[in-house]
Amino acid sequence: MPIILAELDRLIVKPTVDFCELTSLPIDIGGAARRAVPPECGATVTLDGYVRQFTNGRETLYLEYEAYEPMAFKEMQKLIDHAKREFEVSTIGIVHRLGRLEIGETSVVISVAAPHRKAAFAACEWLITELKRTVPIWKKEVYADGEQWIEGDHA
Amino acid sequence: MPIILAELDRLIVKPTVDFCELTSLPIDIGGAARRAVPPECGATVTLDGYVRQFTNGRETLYLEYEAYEPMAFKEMQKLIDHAKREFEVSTIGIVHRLGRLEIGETSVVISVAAPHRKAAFAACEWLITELKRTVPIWKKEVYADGEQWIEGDHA
Amino acid sequence: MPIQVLFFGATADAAGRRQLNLGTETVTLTTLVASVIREHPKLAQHKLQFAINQEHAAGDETIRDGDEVAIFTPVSGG
Amino acid sequence: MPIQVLFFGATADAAGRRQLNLGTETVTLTTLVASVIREHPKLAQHKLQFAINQEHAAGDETIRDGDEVAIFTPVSGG
Repeated sequence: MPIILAELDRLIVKPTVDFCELTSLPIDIGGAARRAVPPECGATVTLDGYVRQFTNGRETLYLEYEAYEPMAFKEMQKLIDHAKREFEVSTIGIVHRLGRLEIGETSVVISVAAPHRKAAFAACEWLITELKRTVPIWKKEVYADGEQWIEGDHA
Repeated sequence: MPIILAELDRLIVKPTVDFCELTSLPIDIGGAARRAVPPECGATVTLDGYVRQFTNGRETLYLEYEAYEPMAFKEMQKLIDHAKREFEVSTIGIVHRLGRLEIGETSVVISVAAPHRKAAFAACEWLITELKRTVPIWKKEVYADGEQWIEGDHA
Repeated sequence: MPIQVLFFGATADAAGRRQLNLGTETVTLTTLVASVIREHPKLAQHKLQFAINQEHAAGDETIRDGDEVAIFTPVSGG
Repeated sequence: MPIQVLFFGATADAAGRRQLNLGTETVTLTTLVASVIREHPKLAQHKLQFAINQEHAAGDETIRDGDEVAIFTPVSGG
């Protein structure tokens, strides 16, 4: 997220509003969705992923997420850079929760603002698919009778 | 949004969480997105449309939305019913703002919760496209030097 | 009961009114619209769409007493 | 500087540790991983992926002193 402060002898401030975050606090979805609304935009598409109570009929009590944090940041930033080259979108925000999450709590929010909604839908869907493939974060499901690290994307 | 209260002699409460609303108050996007998270779901996709500052280079000062309210409700409900037949989604919420809206304020929120995100993305995009085509709501753009009712979807 | 005609947005501005009550005579939608436009000629400057009893009108339906007819421009919500 | 090896989630449980420092000798990723698995055989029960200096490893890269190697299972975030 480079901020170009000066170009030639004129001060040009380019506010870059993309963001990626890892947090152990509850995620404010609406806040993430509205954090960046560029004046030329008309639509934001937000993907909000959360803890399922049942997976294949088995009840999950809670989840734990762990990240390789510095690499996760780099990978999220790569996804943002790639999406901004591939899709006509203005602003992208990714927030991923870490630590213990209760049923129904949000684990990930990806918001994409674009002048036209079609690009926002396409970019948001691409971003969540790639995040689940490349960003080094792991999920442990805790059941009444045990626990299991999930290996790979089974969502 | 029928609520089946009794079936045979057993009381069965089927909480139907779909919703459609017209409101002259600011929309809480996060609230709309999280209003219904069925236990079997894993993802909610939310479309958040808002007032553009510039359209074709012309600056909008504010917007006014007007609805044929009873028909708008019926049409939104039809969209929800149709989407739930066509896509594998669990819960749909549509909220549309009416009255005067300032730049950047949210005019419409459509949230779709689904067990799998692909269906949520597809249904949400279909719903906003159809809403802009069929639901009787009209937008007036107010400029520094005049105003204009927008006729048809130019988004 | 009369036939109630409703206007919204651009058509309310063009007609200078939001509502109009017509007689109870059974008419076709085409006849009704033509008569409304004759009375409010600015409506002719707009592409018009119609609803009968809160349903989009598909063709030249028959309007009966007590029906609610809405005349509006293509919608622009969202 | 030693070569630092990091474990996460399932591999941290299998190795019984989150970090390991190896000598500074230049090795290939394959050789390094084989030696780590020899020491922590439970790792062999998992599909393993690797990162070198916080980049996904594509093939059999060479690891030098000061490098950071991560050993993990396929990711499951989102």
